[in-house]
Amino acid sequence: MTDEPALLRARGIAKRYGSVVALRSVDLTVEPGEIHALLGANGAGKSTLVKVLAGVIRADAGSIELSGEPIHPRKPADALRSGLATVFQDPALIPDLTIERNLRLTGVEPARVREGLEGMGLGGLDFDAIAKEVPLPILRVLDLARALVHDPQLLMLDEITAALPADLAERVFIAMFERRDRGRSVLFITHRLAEVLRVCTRATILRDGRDVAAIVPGEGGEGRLVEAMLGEVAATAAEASRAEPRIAEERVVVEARDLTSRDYLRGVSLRLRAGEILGLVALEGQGQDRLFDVLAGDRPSDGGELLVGGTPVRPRSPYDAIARGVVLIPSDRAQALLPQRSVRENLASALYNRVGRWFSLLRDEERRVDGVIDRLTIDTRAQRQARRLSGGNQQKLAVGRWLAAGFEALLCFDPTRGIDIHTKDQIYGLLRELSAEGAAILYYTSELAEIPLICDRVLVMYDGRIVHEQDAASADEAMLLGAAHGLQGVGS
Amino acid sequence: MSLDVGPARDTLIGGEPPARRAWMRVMSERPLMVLGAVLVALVLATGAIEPGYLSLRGLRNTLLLAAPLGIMAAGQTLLMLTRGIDLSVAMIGTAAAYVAGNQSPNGAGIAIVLGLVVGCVAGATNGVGVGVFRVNPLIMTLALSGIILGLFTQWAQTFLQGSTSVAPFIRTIGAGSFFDHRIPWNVLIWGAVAIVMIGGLRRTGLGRMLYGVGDNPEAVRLAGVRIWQVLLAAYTISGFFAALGGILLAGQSGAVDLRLAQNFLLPSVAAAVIGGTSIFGGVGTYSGTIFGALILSVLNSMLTFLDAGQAVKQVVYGLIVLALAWLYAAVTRAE
Amino acid sequence: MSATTGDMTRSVAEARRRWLRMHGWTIGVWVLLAVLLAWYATLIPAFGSFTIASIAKNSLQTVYLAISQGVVVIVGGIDLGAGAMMVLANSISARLMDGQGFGMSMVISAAVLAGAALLNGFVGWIIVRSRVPDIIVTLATLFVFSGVALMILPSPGGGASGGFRAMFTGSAGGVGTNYWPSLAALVIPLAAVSVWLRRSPRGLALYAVGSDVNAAYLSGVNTARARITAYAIGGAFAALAGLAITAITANGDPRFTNAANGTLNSVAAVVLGGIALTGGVGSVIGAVAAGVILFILNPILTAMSIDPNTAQVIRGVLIVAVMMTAGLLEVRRRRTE
Amino acid sequence: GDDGDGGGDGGEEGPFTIGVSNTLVGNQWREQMICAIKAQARVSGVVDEVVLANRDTDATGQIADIEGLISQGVDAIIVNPADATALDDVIATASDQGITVVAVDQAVSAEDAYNVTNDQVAYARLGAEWLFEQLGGSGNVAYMRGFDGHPADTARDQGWDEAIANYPDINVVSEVHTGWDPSTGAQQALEIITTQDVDGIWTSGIDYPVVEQFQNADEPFVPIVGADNNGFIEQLIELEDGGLVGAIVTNPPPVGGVATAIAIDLLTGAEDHPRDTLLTPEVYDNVDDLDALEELFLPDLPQGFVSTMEIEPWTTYTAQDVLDCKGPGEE
Ligand SMILES: Nc1ncnc2c1ncn2[C@@H]1O[C@H](COP(=O)(O)OP(=O)(O)OP(=O)(O)O)[C@@H](O)[C@H]1O
Ligand SMILES: Nc1ncnc2c1ncn2[C@@H]1O[C@H](COP(=O)(O)OP(=O)(O)OP(=O)(O)O)[C@@H](O)[C@H]1O
Ligand SMILES: [Mg+2]
Ligand SMILES: [Mg+2]
Repeated sequence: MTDEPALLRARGIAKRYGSVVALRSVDLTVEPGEIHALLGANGAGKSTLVKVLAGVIRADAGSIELSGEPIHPRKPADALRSGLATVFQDPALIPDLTIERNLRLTGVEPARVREGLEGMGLGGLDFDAIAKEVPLPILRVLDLARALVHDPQLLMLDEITAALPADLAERVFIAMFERRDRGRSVLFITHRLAEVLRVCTRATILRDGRDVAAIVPGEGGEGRLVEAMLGEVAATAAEASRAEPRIAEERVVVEARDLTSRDYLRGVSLRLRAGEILGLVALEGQGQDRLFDVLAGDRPSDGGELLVGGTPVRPRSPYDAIARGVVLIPSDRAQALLPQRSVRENLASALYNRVGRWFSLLRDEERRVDGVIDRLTIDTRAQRQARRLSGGNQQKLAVGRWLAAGFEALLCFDPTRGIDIHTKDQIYGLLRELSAEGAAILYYTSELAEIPLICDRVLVMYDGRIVHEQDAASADEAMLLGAAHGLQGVGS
Repeated sequence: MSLDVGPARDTLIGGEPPARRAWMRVMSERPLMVLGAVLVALVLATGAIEPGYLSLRGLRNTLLLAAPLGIMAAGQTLLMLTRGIDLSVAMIGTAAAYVAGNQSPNGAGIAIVLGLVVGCVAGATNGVGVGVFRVNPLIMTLALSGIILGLFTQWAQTFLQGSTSVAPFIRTIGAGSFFDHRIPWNVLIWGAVAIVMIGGLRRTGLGRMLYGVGDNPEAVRLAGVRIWQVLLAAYTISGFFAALGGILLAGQSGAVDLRLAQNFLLPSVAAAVIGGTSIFGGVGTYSGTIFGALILSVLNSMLTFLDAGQAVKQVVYGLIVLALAWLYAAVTRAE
Repeated sequence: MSATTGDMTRSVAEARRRWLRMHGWTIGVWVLLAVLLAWYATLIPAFGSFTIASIAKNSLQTVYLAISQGVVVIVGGIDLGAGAMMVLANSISARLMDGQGFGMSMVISAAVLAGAALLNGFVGWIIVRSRVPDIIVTLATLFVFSGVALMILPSPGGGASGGFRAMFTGSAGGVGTNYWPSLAALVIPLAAVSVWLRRSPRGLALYAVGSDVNAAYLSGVNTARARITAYAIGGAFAALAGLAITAITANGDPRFTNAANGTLNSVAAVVLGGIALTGGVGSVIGAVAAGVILFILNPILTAMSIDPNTAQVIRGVLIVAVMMTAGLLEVRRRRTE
Repeated sequence: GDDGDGGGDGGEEGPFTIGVSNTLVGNQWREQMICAIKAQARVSGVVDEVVLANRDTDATGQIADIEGLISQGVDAIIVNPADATALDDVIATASDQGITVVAVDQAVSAEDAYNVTNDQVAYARLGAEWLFEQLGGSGNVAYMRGFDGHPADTARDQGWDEAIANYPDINVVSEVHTGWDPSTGAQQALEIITTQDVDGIWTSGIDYPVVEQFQNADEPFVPIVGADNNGFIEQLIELEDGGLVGAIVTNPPPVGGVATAIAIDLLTGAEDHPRDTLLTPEVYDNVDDLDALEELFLPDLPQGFVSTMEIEPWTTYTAQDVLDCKGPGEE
């Protein structure tokens, strides 16, 4: 592309985690003095790529060159020596150590980090604080300041702004610009397209473990980025007939009235009716996780009222919620899986939560489980241990155990994250069927395009409140995105 | 120009010599066959050392001596399935035997029942600590073991004095045999325990939940299971088995003292580990543990015939446990 | 949001509160120890240098074991073989030192310590390499090491030079009124290891690995080395406990019960001392005080004419109560988070 | 005795405080030994307190316990030593402070201590000689020893060797260590009698579990030597018709009472004693001495109870005092 060698050139990077292919084959080129965006849907492989470059994991195949020289980072320290510093998506500060000891641990002079922090307006940070007691946004900035001490050729920032309030994000951008102006480069991962348009000169887009496009964000704007990221989903979205608008039953299964919980929920009210799929949309960290936890009985609310079937309840554990028919499909399917047990045992795992059922197997266990296997067309080639199933089939188990056990309201937290288009379609179809049979479904998704595909209504959450509600059929992504940014709601 | 970043670990394992892979596959798919082969080899080796061992009587002894261990290891297996461990089995067994001895004058029935009740109470105490208060199982059971030892040391000098012998019926079930002295009674009891354990783990909801709690506590919690209930049940059952084992042991040696079962603690863990139960939970069967108990029992006989002494016994025990645990870990990873 | 930033700036009151929160447990354990010592002093006719020397010297074994276990638990492991390593070192050193002079005894001590560090480092390597849980591997070493100890010294025996004994006990005969050497033997290794743990990057790496392996790895910590180092240090301290026994008794005692009891005491001391079994939290200083407390319960109860077996019960109840409270607090913290 | 300066070389009036250090708990023999100490102290009338440092520990722990007793200012210490030499210095320290130290059951090498022991060498020799005579001087025997490495086990092994040297046709087909653990002993006995050809068994005190295994396995009895355990005596009496031939060798726990009597004599200066008092065991079999056995048998007491309760002329308590197991001042 250019005469002088690129700063970073990665070719054909591939990585599997067991049966999950995280990266199929990815090429990435970063030029000196640019802020390069790495974009892609959840599970596209962005973090995996960064970890390969940073020497945290070793790729199955592929090569990496830095300024024309091949490098083989085997551990984070190797990459650091070659001039690659990283702020990972996962927290890299030790929770039980003080900030100062965290810095000492990595051999960084606390004074130099403080200088860096002063540049970002956090000079007064108390280094004797224990990391786990420091708010996440500050930890992220601290992580950045620690990386900056090494003055790397290439700084890789994996979703650093996801947890940052606007003012801190702004300071991070300033630090990035400062580096760019000195001829250093930044690889910047974010889900916020507005940020990409603002700070990045080029973008590489990953989808399903491949690089599918290299785009200059200015040209064609947001539309092209979204199209490249969503790929097939957008395509099917166009083709597939939208969900038929339906009239939900009047019966309200779950009702929340002004629920509050710490800083996460600041008064959430919603009504989930039998026979409807109620979509929920929110940017990262707007309290949606907490809302699901509270509805599922995993955490108590501080205030407000929760009604199930019209009766006020205060669930103290998931058991209480489940006993009333409110069940959860958690965000992380690993939380719903017995990885070393068989498919059948997984599907039966919600049948025995009452002591009365402990002393024999349910006579109809087999029938129920078989029914679910048929209905979900679960691939049973890997019967013996669920961990050998592909991601999509594992997700089916997470749904399937509630099909076997029965429920009234299903709380789905991003159930299609990281699974392929075909399985997604199956899950959409299943949820539609269930709601047609009278189930109430609350459906949070991080993919806006899914909303019109399966939901009847959609709520938008921002800063711990529901800020917007509309018909799903008429929802368009731009509008939802705007609301999710708090543009129409109560705001900042 | 540039080199490959290098093969992944999975590829390396895939590239192992076929013989080793085949072996690993047998081990992972038919672990009981491998354990059975080890057992037979050990029996033959012991027979080579002491020809008299390869007789009906010799083999009956092996079963007779393995039964209390196998029963105590049943509880250990259950708890390891839930990511737990019970380091109080030996003291619980001893305590139950003491109580059974103390109550023997009132009849064997009462003695046995009270002994078993003591076991259940002690086990339930562990269960409350681990399940409700989330105390680390290692610490909870270790501490309870110390408490029981302290209490019974005092009680043995006061109101439990005179508890050192047990009722004839207990001696019969602990050491006697039927069918022309061919089949020990305690093996019959062990068989019943085995049926309950194997059937229970496979064919009851509690069995499902025990595996589930060990495999992924979060998943079963989100399925509405109250984990403390499962743990309470598991520890209580373990206490029951420990007590049963202790009572049989008292019947076997015909006497009770405070060290009665102390030599059974580590072997009970070892039997489960040898049988393929993972201390990380979620994986294991009682059939494996039965083989583990038999292997240890034959090994014990062999070392007795060699008068190998405590030293050799300990080293051999330790190495076997380590080797098999390592093998299981390797097999699990290679899968 | 910049309010969050403000919260995190240094305030003296907050710093003091935090310091108390971080070190409260350790301070509490030391206060408890002081109270027990004071109480013991009132129970016996004369609390003089003889008693101080006795307590200092006789605590050494539990203290070293507590440090040994503490280091391993901090890195997130557990060493059930610690007691066996102690017995092994005791047996070897007593056997080799029998009839030797002071100089040779020092050479033997150094060799035993180095050997123990290497051997237990190897155990750590097995744990890292095999991915067999710590508890299983060290259960095996509990058997193996105590078996080897019995092979080396089939029955209690051996000896030690007077000079060597004086190093730990203050007198060539092992009993006396000079308590300074015992106190030094108690404080110096403790100070060394706790400063190393809290100040050096290598030491902090142990806390890092115990606290969060992933974060530690991402921070560039060599996690395998940290774990192996912890086991090696643990081995050396367990061996030091063995040497202390040799010095106190001029005798080696290879019995398995000593190994098992040693391990039990070490785990008890660590738990009471406030080191979390989940790793990464706590300090060996607290564990040391707990070790002395576990020792001092015996003479106190004897002096009160209470059956010393009550000490066993008290110890168990104390541990369970402490752990249950900690468990409850954790559950409550999670619920209100 | 509460002033801490009592003791010395006798001549005091008392009342005295006696400290006891024992390192093996839950063992019937040791419990009886302690009861004998308490009983003798109680009947002496000059002791106002017996302080027990009685817990499971090793020599290190015992040193600590003895130091604790010294700190408490006892006048005499009766110690069942965990090790023959490891206590030398702490005993010397105690003596320096005027405390009388009497080692019981197992001698210590400390110069200042008095030793009161059963003669373990003779214990083994006498029992072995009885067995070899019973077998007519030839045959296969099983030698079931005690705790490997324990001084008493070593001493008994010496006695065994002395005896067997005179019987060249005696063949030891099995030598095992029971660790003085009944369940281990039972297991080993079962293996030995069912798989090996033995004509006689010598046990180091794990006797009635061994006899029991003959019954369990339905094997014919062979001559057996054990100790004066109540259960074994009962078997010898009751199974005499069933063909059981056996002998007990006494190893009486009242040796503790003897030690107490000696300690009190030394404290009060009533009588001087040699450093070493060795009690010679006696042998009774169910062939010639059935009457003696019947006299020893205590029908109401458990198997593990050791039948010898008193040792003439030392102990002055009654058997009931030992059974009550109360020290001075205890209710
Ligand atoms: N340690 C792991 N074990 C198994 N699978 C993994 C592991 N880490 C990631 N994956 C899988 O690899 C795929 C790519 O994950 P990766 O974290 O790289 O995605 P991402 O693009 O960073 O997603 P996000 O935007 O959610 O951060 C996903 O399907 C994920 O589930
Ligand atoms: N280690 C394994 N052992 C046995 N079967 C396996 C293993 N890994 C994968 N399989 C099976 O092979 C099939 C293909 O797996 P793979 O993960 O490639 O699926 P996939 O195409 O990615 O599916 P999905 O889109 O649902 O993730 C799956 O049905 C799975 O059950
Ligand atoms: Mg897949
Ligand atoms: Mg990511």
